[in-house]
Amino acid sequence: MSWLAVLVLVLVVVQIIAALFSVWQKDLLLAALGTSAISVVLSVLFYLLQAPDVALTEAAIGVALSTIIFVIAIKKTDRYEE
Amino acid sequence: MLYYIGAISLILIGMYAVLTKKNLLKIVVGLSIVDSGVNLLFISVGYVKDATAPIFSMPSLTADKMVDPVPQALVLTAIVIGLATTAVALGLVIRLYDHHKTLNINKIRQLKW
Amino acid sequence: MRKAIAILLLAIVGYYFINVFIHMPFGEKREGVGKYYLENTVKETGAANVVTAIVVSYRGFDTLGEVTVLFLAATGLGAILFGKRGEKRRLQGASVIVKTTSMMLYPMVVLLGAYVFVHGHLTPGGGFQGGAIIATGVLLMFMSYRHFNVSHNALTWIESLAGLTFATVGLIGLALGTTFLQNFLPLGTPNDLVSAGIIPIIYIAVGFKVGAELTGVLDNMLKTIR
Amino acid sequence: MEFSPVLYIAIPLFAAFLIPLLGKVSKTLVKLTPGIVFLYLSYGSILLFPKAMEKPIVQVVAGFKPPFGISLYYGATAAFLITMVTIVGFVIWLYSYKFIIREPIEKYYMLFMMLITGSTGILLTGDMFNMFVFLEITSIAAYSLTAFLRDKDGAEAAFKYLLIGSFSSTFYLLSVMIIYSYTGTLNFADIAGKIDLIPPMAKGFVLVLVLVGMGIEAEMFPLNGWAPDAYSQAPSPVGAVFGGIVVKAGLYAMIRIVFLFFKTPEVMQFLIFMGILTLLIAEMAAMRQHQIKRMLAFSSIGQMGLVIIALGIGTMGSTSAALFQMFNHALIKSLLFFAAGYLVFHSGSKQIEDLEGLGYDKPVTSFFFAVGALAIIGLPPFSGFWSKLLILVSVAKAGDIAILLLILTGSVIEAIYYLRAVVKLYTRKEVPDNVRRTPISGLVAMGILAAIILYVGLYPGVIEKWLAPAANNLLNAADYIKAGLF
Amino acid sequence: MISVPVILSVMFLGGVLAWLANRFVPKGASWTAAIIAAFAGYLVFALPSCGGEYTLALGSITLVWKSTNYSALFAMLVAVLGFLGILYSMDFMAGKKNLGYYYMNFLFALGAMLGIVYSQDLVSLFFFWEVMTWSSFMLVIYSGEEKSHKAGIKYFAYSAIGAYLILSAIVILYAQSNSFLLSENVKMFSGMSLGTQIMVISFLALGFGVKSAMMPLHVWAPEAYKESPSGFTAVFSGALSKMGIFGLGLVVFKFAANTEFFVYVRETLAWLGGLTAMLATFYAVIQSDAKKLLAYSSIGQLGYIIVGLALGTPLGIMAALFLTIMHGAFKAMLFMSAGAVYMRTGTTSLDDVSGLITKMPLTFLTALFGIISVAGIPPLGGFISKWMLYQALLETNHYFLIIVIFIASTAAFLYLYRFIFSLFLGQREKEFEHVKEVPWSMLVPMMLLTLFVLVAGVFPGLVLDPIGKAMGYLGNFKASWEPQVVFSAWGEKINMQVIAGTIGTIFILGALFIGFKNRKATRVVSTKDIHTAGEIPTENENLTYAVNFNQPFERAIAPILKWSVDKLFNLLGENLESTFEYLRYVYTGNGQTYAMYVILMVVILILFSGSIFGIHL
Repeated sequence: MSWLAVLVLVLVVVQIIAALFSVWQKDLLLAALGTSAISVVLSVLFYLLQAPDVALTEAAIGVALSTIIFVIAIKKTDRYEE
Repeated sequence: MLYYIGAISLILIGMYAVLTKKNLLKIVVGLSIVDSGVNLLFISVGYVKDATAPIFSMPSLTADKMVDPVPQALVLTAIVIGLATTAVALGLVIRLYDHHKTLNINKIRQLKW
Repeated sequence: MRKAIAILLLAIVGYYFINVFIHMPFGEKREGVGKYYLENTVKETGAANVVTAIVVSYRGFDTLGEVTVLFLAATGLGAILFGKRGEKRRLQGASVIVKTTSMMLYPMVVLLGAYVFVHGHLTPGGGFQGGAIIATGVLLMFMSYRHFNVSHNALTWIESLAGLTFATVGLIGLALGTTFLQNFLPLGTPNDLVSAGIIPIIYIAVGFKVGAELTGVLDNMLKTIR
Repeated sequence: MEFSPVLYIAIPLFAAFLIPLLGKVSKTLVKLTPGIVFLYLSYGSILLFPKAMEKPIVQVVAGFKPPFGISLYYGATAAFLITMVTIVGFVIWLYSYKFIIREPIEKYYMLFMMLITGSTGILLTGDMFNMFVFLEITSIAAYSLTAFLRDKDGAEAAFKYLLIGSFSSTFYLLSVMIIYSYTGTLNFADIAGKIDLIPPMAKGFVLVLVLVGMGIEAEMFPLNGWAPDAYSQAPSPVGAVFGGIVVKAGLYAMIRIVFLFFKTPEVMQFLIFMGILTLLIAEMAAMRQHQIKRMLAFSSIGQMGLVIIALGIGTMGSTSAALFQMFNHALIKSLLFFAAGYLVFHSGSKQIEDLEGLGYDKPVTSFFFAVGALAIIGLPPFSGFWSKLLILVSVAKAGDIAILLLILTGSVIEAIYYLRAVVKLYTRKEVPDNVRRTPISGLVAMGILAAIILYVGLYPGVIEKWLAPAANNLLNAADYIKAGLF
Repeated sequence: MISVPVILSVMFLGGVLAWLANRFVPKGASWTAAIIAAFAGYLVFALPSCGGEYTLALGSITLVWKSTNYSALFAMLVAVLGFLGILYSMDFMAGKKNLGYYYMNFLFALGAMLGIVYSQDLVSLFFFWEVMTWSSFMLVIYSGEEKSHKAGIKYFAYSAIGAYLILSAIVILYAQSNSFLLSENVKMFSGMSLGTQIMVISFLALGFGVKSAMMPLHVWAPEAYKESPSGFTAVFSGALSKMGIFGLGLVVFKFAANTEFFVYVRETLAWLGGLTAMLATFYAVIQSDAKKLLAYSSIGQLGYIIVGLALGTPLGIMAALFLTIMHGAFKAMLFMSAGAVYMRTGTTSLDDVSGLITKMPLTFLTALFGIISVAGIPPLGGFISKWMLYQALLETNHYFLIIVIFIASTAAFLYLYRFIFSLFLGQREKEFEHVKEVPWSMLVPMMLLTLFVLVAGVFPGLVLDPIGKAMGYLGNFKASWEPQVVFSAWGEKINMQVIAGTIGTIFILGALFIGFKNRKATRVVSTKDIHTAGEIPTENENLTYAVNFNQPFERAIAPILKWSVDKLFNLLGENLESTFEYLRYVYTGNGQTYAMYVILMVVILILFSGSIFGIHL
């Protein structure tokens, strides 16, 4: 197993953990940050998959914008899940 | 292979959130996780082992050593569309919160039968 | 109960899902349009970045749709949140350090965004990424300054004009007797800034448009009263 | 510049981009723009329609030959449905002219124009991923329009629609992905030729994904939970847009894919089964509705069930009957939504109960509602009769008397609940003096629809002669492949 | 050149014209309608009985309209009754709201009926069938009251079921023969498979049976008849329900006659008709509303007609068609007289009205002739048809049916007597002292029909002539008759004029006798001033003798009345609706549940893809 495969394994696991975290987290702000984490990892994975264009887009849109609109929406509503 | 499993797990986790979480924002979070999963899956479908990114930035690069560019182009579009959906969904969530003062989907059931 | 059913159903879906993908070849070369693009992009479009060429040229129509989707999101959000705007924001103004830094960063971020979409046909990135970067820059200002406002008039003009540019470039192709969105400019030498025919024009339009639209989305959501 | 099919997509889009600028000049200009667009598109239809009936027009975008570039396939079916969309769209615009009085008016028309772009895009495109893009355009415009009134229920309906719609697009995207990974192409015609490259298991999975994903758009039971809410809570013209345009586009997409890639007897059988289920359950649910627009929504679902049955039979006769029914349903359901919109507006209540006496207070609007009701039940002098008759004939020809009887059961239920509403309308009751009048533009819109319905009812030949090429185009996959790849 | 489309367009355009006339001229609608009905009636009679053919190509479907001997018979009935009904309505409806609507639908209904009989292809048959249903439905709900709406929806629901059964039969036929033409289908029918034949015949028979109120599909009729305005009820019962008979005639003799199971079709229909006749009569006896009573009577009479048709012998068909015409006339008379009473007293309840004979003598005379004719007493028209019907039953050895019919005929006396007695005879209440005879425009149609019933009774040949031709269309039936004469089963000729003369003399003498004998022999007391021993009736208690008039009989038939078809259908309907109610709970209103359905659907399709799509995942 090459170091690349290990890296991918780690990234995938991190991604799944982040996903589970954002699904189960009661604090929505943290959940939104969880999706942001997913996007960061995703962006790296895209880079590893030789897709720099997509990685850049994911970084700009997934990490930054998407998270920010989530945060704004949370600000406008309730922060905590009942 | 690992990519596939990771992507599919993301899709399933996202769907699980959509199906069971009561909070509207959580549901939207679920939708965006599903989107991420689909995008990852699509890019990995286009991957070719030991190939480079499909950009002829150096003369040494040749066409037969590049990954499939089509999925990348499609995913670019898909990411933007996902963002648009998320934005509209969040707008609706804000509206719903405005009217119902709650985010619990079980309490937002005026229309039925 | 619902959770159990959901898990059960998703487990079944997941099982078959993986079953389908496990048989799918991973990392192998594929015959098809992808190969054609790799071999002919430089020749046909003059763009070094194949993905960009596909996005803007071969599948330019998708991009037009994509721009529309974003425009739609901005419009839809405007319609959904209409009448809920207010100037009273709960956001606290940031500290002086943050303010100064963002004031300095703002032009640079915008410039970076512009660079990204102007060089879309040469390097990774393009209209969308550039536009998103510009929007992030604007967001920075929103965060730092309580009373930072974007001119709606300007946003509308940029959005519309950029969109019209895209559509008009497409229609010019049609008017010249060829097809919609067909390239009608010389291709130039690959890897030059002024090359690849209409790709830079479209990407610049897209960049402006996406930047304006995302700013609009942010503005719409931020200015909404709770 | 010759009129090219791509203009069906580009012109509304252009208008959508232009409207905010026009809004700076004057509101009237904003309101007029869609009308001009539709008139221009109808002019285009007049030019292109006969040509497309003879031979499909395949228009390349960006000058690259299919399958490398995106191509538009303006065949007889697409021509038929697009003409329908232009007619319905024009009438909806006319109706909206005075009906939509809530700000932001220009946003309404922008969304409307983009929705038209999306639907014509779905009908025209010859590329699988491009269809996804247009599907998303249509859906997002539809979500926003559903919540356009910004009331409690509208937002709820829109959110449900969005939730289910996301599943639809996800499934569709997954199926595009699987197909691409095996065939390496996205062009419909190209895929259809290479469909055997996909191993059976993946093919089955794709089929399931497409049926479910597109079934959501085509309101197939049990995937249609979004529909009654969205139809009933959106502004009335938008209800007409859903019934007349969005669903038709979704159904076309599903049928095109199924007929091109998966046309096996088993799948057709499944379509018939789902159609019957959709029809009966929707009609039964409609019978018990208390809100008029919700009732119309369920009736719309039922009608789609009928169309799905007819498509599932898959003979030449049944397919043309299904197209005819789609055409009629688009017009008639729009008429009903228009009339119901003003009836609700006048009575100030969405309940059927509260419509009492409006037949005498607002005679013209009520009359149009009654005409629509009679037409959709399939009463002879109206166009609905012919399509229903043709469907029944094709069912009987296929030898399935049980299906015939089930369809007729649905029709009986439908007749009864529509009748109840109409009778309610004409129950004598003193209504408080109501100074509000149905505006002329609304009446003209309804009048145009009623006139077309009556005209087609009296001379079904007008439409009927175009049905055969359209059905042939839909059924004949080999021709599609040949024309699509030239 | 008179052809069918001319007549139809006169009717339909006339309807629109009447509606328009009402907008501009007060009373315009009624005059327009009367003139149009008269003109169309003239056209119907002027149309050659085999001709007026017109073909219209509509897309891939060809419509053919033509007058045949069979259709001419029914067309004449429709035209005459329609004209008289409109004439009657002129004053009956005067001063009511929405007269334009009334006359428009009236003329539409007439036009549709003519369309039905002239249609030579199944599509236009169905087309006009639906138009007829709708326009008559509009007239049933004319009053706009809750009750009439209930009755209307009931009528419509049954009609819709009937119409769709007819439609499915038409479609099944088309699938086999590739033609909508009646003649083509008849020609090819014997070559179709047994299943098709059975389906087509049963669907058509049921569909037409609904309109002719055959038991157990009659439930809509009493209320619909009661709620419609009397001027139209006359046409409704007299002509519109005959369209069912028209259709049944086609089914039995054009379609079923070419099949192997013809005899079963006939027997079934005959027994259904017989039961209809008997049960409807029983129900009629217990009614306390004049129009409902007449409605049940009408159902019963249609039962006789069905029996006659189903016998399939020349005599039987002749009886049936004769009764069709006669029933049209006398039931119209009865409904018109009931309407006249309603117009003057405001009610049709048998319990409330009494003793109108001196106030409305001509109306009484009409009613009297009507009931005599219904009862089948010579020398009026009803007698001839009953006579022939019994002959036909004897001829074909249907002895049990004879008993059933006989019971029905006898029981009919009970309600008929009640009808005339309660309304016209007996002692008059004070509140009806100022009742006047109805205006001439209502008397004229009644008198004309009375005259017709009398003439047809004395000279049956006048009516038998077109009937004989119609029978020629239905099949190769050679019917023989002579004017003024009926045959008995034993080959004897009975001269109607002799009978008429005899009975007429006896009648007049009897009337004179009673008149003289009872002169000033009665003492007038209030009918409501009845003191029973020990009990003081309350004011609201109606103790008129007309209440519970036929109570003993009612007790006798109580076991039969207990299980009413009406209740059964109502129960069924309610249960169905509550089932629907549960079904729609599928739409729970929770978006997540809908999403769950989506996933569930995916799972089901995946798991069963082997059996559904034949692809194993």
